[in-house]
Amino acid sequence: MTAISAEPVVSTASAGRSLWYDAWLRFRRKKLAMVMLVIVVLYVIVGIGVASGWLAADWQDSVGESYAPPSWDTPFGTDIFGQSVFRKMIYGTKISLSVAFFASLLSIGIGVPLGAIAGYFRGYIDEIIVWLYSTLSSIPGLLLILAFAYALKGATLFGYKLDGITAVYLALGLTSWVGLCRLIRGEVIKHKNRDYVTAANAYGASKARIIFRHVIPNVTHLILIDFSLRFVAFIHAEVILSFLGLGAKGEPSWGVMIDDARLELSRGYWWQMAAATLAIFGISLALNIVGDALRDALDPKIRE
Amino acid sequence: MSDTPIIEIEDLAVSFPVPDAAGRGRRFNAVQGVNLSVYPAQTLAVVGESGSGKSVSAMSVLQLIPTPPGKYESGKIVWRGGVPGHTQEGTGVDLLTFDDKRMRAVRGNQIAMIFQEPMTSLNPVYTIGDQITEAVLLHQQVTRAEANQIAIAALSDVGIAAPASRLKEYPHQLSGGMRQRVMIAMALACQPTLLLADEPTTALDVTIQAQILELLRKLQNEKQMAVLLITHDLGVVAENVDTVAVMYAGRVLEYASVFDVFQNPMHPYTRGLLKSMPVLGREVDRLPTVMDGATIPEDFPAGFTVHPHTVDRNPPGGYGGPNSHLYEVAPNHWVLCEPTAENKDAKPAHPRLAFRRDAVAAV
Amino acid sequence: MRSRLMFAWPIAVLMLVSGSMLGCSEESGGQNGSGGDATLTTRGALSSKVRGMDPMDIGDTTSSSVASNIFDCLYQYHYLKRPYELIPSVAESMPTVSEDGLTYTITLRDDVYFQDDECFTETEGKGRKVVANDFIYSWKRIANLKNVSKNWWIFDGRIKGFNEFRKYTEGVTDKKDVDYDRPVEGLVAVDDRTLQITLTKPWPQVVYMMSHLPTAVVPREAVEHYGDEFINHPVGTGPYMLTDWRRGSKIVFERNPNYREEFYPSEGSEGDKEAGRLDDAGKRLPLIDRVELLIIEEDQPRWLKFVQGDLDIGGIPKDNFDTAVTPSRGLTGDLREKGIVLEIYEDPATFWYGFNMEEPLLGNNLPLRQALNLAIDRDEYLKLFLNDRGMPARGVLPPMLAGYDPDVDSPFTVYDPELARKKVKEAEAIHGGPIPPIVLTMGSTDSVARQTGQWFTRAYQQVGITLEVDYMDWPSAQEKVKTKSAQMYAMGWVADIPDAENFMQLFYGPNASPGTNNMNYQNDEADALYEKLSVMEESPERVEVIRQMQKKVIDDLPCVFTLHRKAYLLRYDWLRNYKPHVFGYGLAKYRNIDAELRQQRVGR
Amino acid sequence: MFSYIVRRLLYTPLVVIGVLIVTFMLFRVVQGDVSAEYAGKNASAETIAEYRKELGFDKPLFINSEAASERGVLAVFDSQFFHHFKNAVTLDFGRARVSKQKVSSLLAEGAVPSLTLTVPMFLGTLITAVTISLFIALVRGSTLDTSVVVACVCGMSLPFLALIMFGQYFFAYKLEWFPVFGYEPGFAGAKYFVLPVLMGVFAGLGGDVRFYRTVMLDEINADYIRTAKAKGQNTPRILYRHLLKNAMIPIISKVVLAIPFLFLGSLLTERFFGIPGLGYLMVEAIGQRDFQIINAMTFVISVLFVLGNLATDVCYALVDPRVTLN
Repeated sequence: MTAISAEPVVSTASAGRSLWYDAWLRFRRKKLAMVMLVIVVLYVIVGIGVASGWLAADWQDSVGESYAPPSWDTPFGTDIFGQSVFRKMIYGTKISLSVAFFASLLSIGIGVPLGAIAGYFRGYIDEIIVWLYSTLSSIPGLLLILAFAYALKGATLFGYKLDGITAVYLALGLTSWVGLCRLIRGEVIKHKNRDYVTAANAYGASKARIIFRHVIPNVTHLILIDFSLRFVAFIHAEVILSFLGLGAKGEPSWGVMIDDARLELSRGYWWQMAAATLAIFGISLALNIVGDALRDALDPKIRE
Repeated sequence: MSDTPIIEIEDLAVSFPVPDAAGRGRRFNAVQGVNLSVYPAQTLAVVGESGSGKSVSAMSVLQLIPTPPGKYESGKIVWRGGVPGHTQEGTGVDLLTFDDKRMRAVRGNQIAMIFQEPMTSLNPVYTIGDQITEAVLLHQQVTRAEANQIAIAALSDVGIAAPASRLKEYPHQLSGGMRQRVMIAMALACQPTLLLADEPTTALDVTIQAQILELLRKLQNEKQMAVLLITHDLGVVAENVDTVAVMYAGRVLEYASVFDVFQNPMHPYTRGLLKSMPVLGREVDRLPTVMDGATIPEDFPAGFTVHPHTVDRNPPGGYGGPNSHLYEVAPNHWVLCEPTAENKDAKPAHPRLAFRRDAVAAV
Repeated sequence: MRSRLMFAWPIAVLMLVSGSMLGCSEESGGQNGSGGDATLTTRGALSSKVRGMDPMDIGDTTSSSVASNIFDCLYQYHYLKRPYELIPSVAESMPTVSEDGLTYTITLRDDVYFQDDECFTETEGKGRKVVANDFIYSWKRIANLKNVSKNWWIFDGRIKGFNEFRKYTEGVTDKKDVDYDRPVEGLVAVDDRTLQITLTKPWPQVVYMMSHLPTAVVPREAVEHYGDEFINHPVGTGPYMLTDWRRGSKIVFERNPNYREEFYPSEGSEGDKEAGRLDDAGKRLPLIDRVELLIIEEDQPRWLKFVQGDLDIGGIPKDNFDTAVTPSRGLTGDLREKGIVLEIYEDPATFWYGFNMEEPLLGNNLPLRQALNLAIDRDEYLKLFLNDRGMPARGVLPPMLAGYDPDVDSPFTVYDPELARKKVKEAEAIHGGPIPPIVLTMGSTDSVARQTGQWFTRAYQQVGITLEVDYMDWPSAQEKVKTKSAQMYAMGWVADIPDAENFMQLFYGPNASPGTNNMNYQNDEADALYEKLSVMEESPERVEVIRQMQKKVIDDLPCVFTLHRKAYLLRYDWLRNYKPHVFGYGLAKYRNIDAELRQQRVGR
Repeated sequence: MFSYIVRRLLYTPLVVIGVLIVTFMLFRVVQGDVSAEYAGKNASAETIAEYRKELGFDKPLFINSEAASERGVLAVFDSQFFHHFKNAVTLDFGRARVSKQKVSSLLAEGAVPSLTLTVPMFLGTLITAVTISLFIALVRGSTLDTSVVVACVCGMSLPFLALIMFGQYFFAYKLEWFPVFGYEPGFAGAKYFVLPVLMGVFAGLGGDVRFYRTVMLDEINADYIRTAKAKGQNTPRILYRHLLKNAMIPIISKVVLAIPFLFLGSLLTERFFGIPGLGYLMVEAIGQRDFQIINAMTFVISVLFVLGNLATDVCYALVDPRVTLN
């Protein structure tokens, strides 16, 4: 054989950096994305702070006149009851983030296993799962969410009565797993024929083990990217659902603030609209940019 | 045969942005101080590992480096093959100064290029007939039917059976070897003066590889075409080419005739590279690596010093040190090195070597 | 007699009504037609969609006022006279009532024709004359169970033999097979022009009901010709005909050329002459040729359209109130300069948060109910949610109804958090422990509902009562109230006849849910008083009985009375003959337009 | 190809049946008997019973075994599910709860204004976004590229509701460039659509440009583009002839799948600008819990979507020779 490669046999002594560490290094190089990541983390901290009662627990207190304009003390003015719009904006982080978080979690929890199972086993199981998601994806998302939200509202789950916002978590989660499922299924079909799967099969790993220990870790980056972008969609969905009267009740969320502000705007009380829009804008922008950077860092296909 | 090179690359440097760890933009020279020349009907092999700058050098000839992000930092690419409507054959012009319009007159016409990946380099949504005639119609005043005839001829030249019926097929309907032949046919359809062949055989199996190379050789002989062959396959180099340029980390390390390079390698990297070649019939515990063989020859010409090989692709001051240049350290043998203190007057030399193997000379 | 049990809760009502009820029949303005054409057009806006124009099906104010351009009842309200007075419409004169108050004899006008329509095949599309049987037919449609009309409550148990007719229709399989010629003892057409109604017991308010739009006359030919699509092809006897109806967008009416001879009133009440409202006295109605109504549900575009001069009349959305009205309740300068006039008038409406009296926690605990009343600062409520467009309600009856008493003796319908806290202590003693959270059912999920819920929660928090608000859509809330499963809920009532009985029946024991007595209030003495007043003719004695009954209710406090509403309405000065009217529909025929002034003001 | 279409056509009913099962579960089973709601506030028991009969809630959910024993085997299908099925297939969705209008004619009436709004909105967004992203693909990596991406993300991050309210107030009222509100069918009404369409295009641009930019970048970095360039082909023709045809595949799938949703109209825009379309109808139906309308809309759009899917696959085959339809 004459073909001898000039690709040198260089002893690569450098320690194998993990894929994730590599991705992190690539991600870290993007200054803008890092700033945005910090913003996302800040939102999360604020959300956790609110949920645990450290932040904005006093949002119900009146701090001034009804509809006082923004001032030094009340950066975004006050609402109809003289409550600080700024505090409401902070408090709203909790609802919006938890809606997005739990709905994402639910959609991952359904979409990933179903997609993996369909892609791995193929055959009848695949046919059924594909039929299921073809069906669900043909129903307009908003209508499906609404129908679910109506149907779930007031229902009892594990002895816990579902209120409006929980119904929204569930409705969003139960309807949005389709895209992820399709994505994972496609990836798993690709991975199924890779050597490492054959190898795992050869040493007698169980199917469940192959799917969850071997295949899924190899598609985790896709799940993460999907998660970051889906999150934004959920935050915006909360606004529309609030407009349609399906949002949070009794506590402020950004969607509820915008819906309230709808009636205040023409009166010149713009601050509640501004505060909620700003809050949504901030997290959407940050997540979109972080999501893009994640994709660049994690998905070798798009990487240049 | 002409004694002026048809193309000369002089001191070419091309840079790309690389964000460093701090995230700041920094430019990195993918090639630097590259000097090469090719004579008509000659085959120059550029060898080196991936990322050594072979493809960047070749693509620069046709200004195919996307700018941005890439940027031509310095250098000239002197072309003497003539430019339609601009210069006569024999007059040297710098291709890097060409605007897109003038460049298009050269691309695919005087200079054609074959790319490495036949799978992806053909447009999947057009038939191969469409794609070959596209090149013909762009550069020749012919009718579509004539272009079709030219395409058929080109296909049959590259050894494709029933070329007329193949014209209507889509790339995905062909095998890898066939696709590479189509690429070559496309490149040759306009009878270029210079063919840039970027690893034309890498993706193919050995027998096809041999056929293709033989085909190229044959066409070259018939049409007096110069070939710049990019490869990392030393076997191909040993059997098919006239002159060899070894590249590493964006620089040309050694330039000489194929026989000089194989019999008397001078640069430590070239030596290491050749020693890591397995030899038929000799048993070894393990193959030596480039580093194992990268020694400085004891008889390195007096008056010059050469730096030992480093695996650091981006050493401070550039590969081989800031003062390294190509010097003609022995007759018709250029090496990237520095003159010693007592040889201060030595001038870096542009490599020019009109050497051709016997088989070629015999034509 | 019942009125419209109004919407989920007060604010929604206010917004809807200020836009819709006024919106349609009253929101009108003028615009000269294109070029030198003398067509007078008025433009108004509706704040909710018109559901359908079949009187039988109409149950909401918007549809009623729109349909009233097309349909006529036997009687109508005098446009200008106050207090409100009924005058004949399709009837020739007021009815003759028998001694026992049971038999009403009504003579019809001889010159009332249906509008021309292709359904009149025998006359080649020419409208035919209205006869007494047409009314009987129209009312039987309501009684026909297969038509599932919302308006059966008007006649339920009132007219001899009518319930039997309804019973008969229940057995018919297909609604097309119902025999409308089947006789009903209490409904007799003596001849073409004489209608005789026999009641089961005296019911003086029946005349008001005969001005209520669902009792309007419809031609049998049209109903049979169009079938279910009659709602989209209304054929009546009114001043206007429907020429274009784009659902969710626009409704256009044009003058009915065959409208009977009717003239603009030549006498009115005090101030009408000065205000120019008698300038058109004696002119043939209608005065305007064309009525255009835009349907604009969102506040912002409706307000912007009005301010631009594209609408002649517009309600003030709550949140544009500051822009439009100065704190002294006058119009802001720049609006006045545009020729905009502010009309303020009282509305016979009361709003409350009802308690389900059958629910033990609230029903058995008077001090708790008193505390819940005392904790509410009605002035603040009015200020925050209605821009002070109303007055605190301290009792059942709204202004304008006989029996209304501004100084009603009700010590617990005032704001007194101190006393409320004391009453909570008493309530806890009765309950035998801390008061558990009270659940308020809100029949809306929109922003104002949320804010109201929040406001109530805060108010009760101050006196030590926990309130949980359960928001839902209006139909669900209705369902909860009707099945007696709502503990506390928002409700309102707007009179559509000027009689107090209309309100008092809400507190009559036998009317308990699913009837109109949604509080399931039960007090034998009050029931006895109601039975007495409901058959009495109007008189000072009757007013006394009404007051006694109201006193019973106020003492028992089956709800938190919140407010009586005032309507604020804006119009341009080129709209003439405008006079607020809270009961009447079909008032467009009285309006006029000063086209020149309009041209001058907005150049259109 | 023909057999492929036939096969896909055969799969279509399966999905439609799936949709019917889902809508049945949501609107009949989970939602339960809505007769009392339909009958209205002062309804007597017999009125509710009448509604129950009319709406079919008096029948068993799936199998009417009782009727089967009385009226023969075929009566087994006299159940809620099979009526739901039959009504959907015959497009007989009954009458709306509140307005008593025929649902099918409400849908037909609403489709025209909705499409008048959404089709220009969609085409405007598509053409603008594809043009911008083609251009961006040429200057990829430059500052301009980065700023366009940032602008897109900013655009995507704005809540649409806020955008509409601002646009209406500022452009229509303050500047008086457009009418505030209104609708006329035909060309006479064109002026009413300009602002809502522009707002929709503006709102949709961010996401679309980002999507198409990725598509274009994927393609412009492809080797065949380099080949075309090496042949001496000029840039416009490389973009048009080579890049766009390859990029058509993801574009088509996005476009064809978006078309069914054009019928859904635009919930917020229609309401604010007074366009009597299906989006408006939806918002109202949701507010009034008019399940007849919601159910019909869901079904019709789902079927259109399924057909759209089929159309996408056929389009793929037309554009991409690699797709072998078998």
